[in-house]
Amino acid sequence: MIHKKVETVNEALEGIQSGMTLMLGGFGLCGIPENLISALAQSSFENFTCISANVGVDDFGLGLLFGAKKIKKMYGSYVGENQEFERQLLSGEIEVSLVPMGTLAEKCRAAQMGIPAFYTPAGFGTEVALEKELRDFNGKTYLLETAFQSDFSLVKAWKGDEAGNLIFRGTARNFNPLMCGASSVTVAEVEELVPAGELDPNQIHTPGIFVDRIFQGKLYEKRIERRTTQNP
Amino acid sequence: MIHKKVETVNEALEGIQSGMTLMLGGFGLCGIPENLISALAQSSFENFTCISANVGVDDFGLGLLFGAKKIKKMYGSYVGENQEFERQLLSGEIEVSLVPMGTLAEKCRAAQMGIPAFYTPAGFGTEVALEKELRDFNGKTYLLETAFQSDFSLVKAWKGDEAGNLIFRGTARNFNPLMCGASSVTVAEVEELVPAGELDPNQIHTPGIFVDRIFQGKLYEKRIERRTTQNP
Amino acid sequence: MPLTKNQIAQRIAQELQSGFYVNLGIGIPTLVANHVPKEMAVEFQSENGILGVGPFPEAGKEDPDLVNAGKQTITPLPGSSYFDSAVSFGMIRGKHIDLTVLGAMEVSETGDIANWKVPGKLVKGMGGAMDLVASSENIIVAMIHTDSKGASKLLKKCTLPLTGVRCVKRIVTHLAVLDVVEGGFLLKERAPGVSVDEIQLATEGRLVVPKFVPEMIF
Amino acid sequence: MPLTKNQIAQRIAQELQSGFYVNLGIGIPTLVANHVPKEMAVEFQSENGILGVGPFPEAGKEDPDLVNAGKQTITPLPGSSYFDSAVSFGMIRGKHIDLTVLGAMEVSETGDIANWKVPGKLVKGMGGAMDLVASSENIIVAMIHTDSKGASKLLKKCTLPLTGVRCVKRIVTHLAVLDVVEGGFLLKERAPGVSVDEIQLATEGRLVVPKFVPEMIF
Repeated sequence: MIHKKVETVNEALEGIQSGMTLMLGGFGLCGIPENLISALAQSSFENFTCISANVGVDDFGLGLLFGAKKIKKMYGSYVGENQEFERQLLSGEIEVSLVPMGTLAEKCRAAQMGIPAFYTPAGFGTEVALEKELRDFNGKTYLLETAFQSDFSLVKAWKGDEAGNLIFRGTARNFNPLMCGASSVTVAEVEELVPAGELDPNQIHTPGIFVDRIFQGKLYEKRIERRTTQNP
Repeated sequence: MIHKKVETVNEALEGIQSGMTLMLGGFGLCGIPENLISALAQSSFENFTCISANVGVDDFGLGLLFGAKKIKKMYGSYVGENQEFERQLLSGEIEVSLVPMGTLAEKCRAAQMGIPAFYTPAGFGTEVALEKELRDFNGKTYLLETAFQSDFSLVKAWKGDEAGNLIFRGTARNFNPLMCGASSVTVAEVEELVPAGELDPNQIHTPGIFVDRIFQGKLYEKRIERRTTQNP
Repeated sequence: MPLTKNQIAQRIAQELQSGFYVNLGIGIPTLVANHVPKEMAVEFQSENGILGVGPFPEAGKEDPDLVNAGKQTITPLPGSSYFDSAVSFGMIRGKHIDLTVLGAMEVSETGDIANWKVPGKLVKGMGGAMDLVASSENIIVAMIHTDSKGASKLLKKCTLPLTGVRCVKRIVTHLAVLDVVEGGFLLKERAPGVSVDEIQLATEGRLVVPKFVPEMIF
Repeated sequence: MPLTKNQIAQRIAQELQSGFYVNLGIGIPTLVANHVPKEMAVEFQSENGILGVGPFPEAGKEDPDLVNAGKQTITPLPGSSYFDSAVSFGMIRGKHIDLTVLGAMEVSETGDIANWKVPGKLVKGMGGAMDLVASSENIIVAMIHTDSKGASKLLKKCTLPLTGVRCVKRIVTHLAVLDVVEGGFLLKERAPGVSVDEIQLATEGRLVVPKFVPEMIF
């Protein structure tokens, strides 16, 4: 068994540097690497390029990194819900590249799986297709999209073992498994870290080979973005 | 819940016709749709084009379809272990197209996921690259490969529910999940079929949306191709 | 009487068929789920990674790990499954979703749709909308026929940045049901008590009016 | 003395490092697993869909759902995982495998490899070999230096249909350890008691011989 466990979030982030490109798992505030984001927000590093589906809210999730002015460029798909992000965007402090969500997911997966490029129909006829190469297959037009290239993937799982195997929970899975192994270094924080052999090998969502470092996260807030109930 | 359960293997195969292209799950004799293969071998249909990793052995797996002379063209990756297949190949009765195994897997997945084409390095500089389009990304040369197109996917899972959700077991997973939803019609046979709601939605390998028909298989032989033990 | 938003959703629910996997966008489309006949087997997909979306949870039973694409807390139904975003959009791209219902700011008479960006206003992003409209073969747009200033949203040509081209099949507005056909918007049904002239007046794009245009039936 | 096949595997096992994920081909490469030092953390992948391949099962405990790429029954080790073939070859293509050990029929002095097809003989197929050699950055070939007729298998140029080009980094034969470098096969080590001349004689491709060529140490 190849041992991936580290004790602290600082150990987990060793080697990270200003100016790097980071992938961050999560959809809105669901399934985000809370401990890693907090540590980055408090670190001295900055000028990150971030790849993530969304931008969090003002005081949580990726919002903490925008609040701490750590991000200079953002690849995302839906960037509403965060006023500080909007302010920085309007003032020109940050640059944003918007990517259709399915394309974003597949660009992460392509990086993980060693596929340099693929074709997708999303964005044909729109400004997303500008400067993209187009090609017809079976009478339909597709865009050529390439794999992301990044330095660190920061993901959050429900359970993990010391071999780096991960199991996600519910819709907190989202982009997390796709970012594992899609960067030079992948760091996973988990709610519950168990010894190797305790997870059923048949139920593992992400094999440990895609994870370089794993640690037990602390004090999960798991904030709900839109609390909706049957009888509000 | 959308109900996918059918009672018999014949119902499961309704609409299949001679000359169609079929995907068949399994790796060697591991994880093969035994009931579906038997029914096809005994049917009046023929001239199939088959997509499968291997060709079975003479008297089991895909070998049953070769024995019954049901296959005219085979897309596979490793085709040893079957003498009747070899005889038909040498006599020109069947045609074979060999595909690198990773490319085979990704061509199935591409069909499933609506990706018309992708680039892979496998086969560069070899006869596999003949007539393939080549392209460089980041200093390395890749081949353009397209998604498979096929009529029926025949797969085998361990457990399934009436909504078509599938869970595979061990290395019997192999190509099975990648073929679900990769053809016009997907049929799954399972060792254990349970009502919807009995499988943990977090542990499902293939969501029911990729499966059109599901049935409880019978009399699984699950033959071992190479029985190896510690003290033989 | 022009339809309420809820009635637009109710009319769209009539398009559902047993066995449909459906993706509902944010806004009016979300309301469609409230109008599914009990006996009809329909499953809702939310593109963040769940198939078999159920009702909102009871108060106190919200699970932060169970949300829909609108980030609302939800519950799973029996037969549901969770998956990653690549699989989720694979379902969409691979044409496994039978019906997509979306809101729109503009639709053109050739089926183009604009629903993600207004120049000069802050962009929130396209989310999954471009994947959905580029992939689905059965797209219904749910919207109010005109904007807040009374200007038509059914146009000869969209003026806003596009989300997708030649993709919308049917439009249900507060005034009418229209199909996008060769030649323009084919008027299929009128809202109860709404005249063809009223619809014509509210439609900038070319309206194809058959001899008889029935009223919607609820 | 030229090495036995088992000794070739033993010498290759010296290339393992703690933390390596390793894919072993069929034949001599399979034997490498028998020579991993107990304290070394190495995980074996089998491309049909398991990471953490363990020993063969005890008699009577064979599981038909647990086989390796050679279709042999196996057992999983603690920390193992199962996955589909797309993920499996994603590990390979995505350069997550640290070392690939393969057999070969021919290797050229530029690192080309031929190991899947002999014209005129029945083709069994490339299986996963082309994916492996096109993707891995660390490929060791394990083979007998010469064929059954004594002809060299280390050539200027391969004569058989290729599996991959410019990909082999190191070759361990029954006579020598050689690296593929600019200029040809760099002779790194000799089998105990085997002379440089013997190796030269058995090597058709250009052999680069340093002043001192140590014997292998076991």
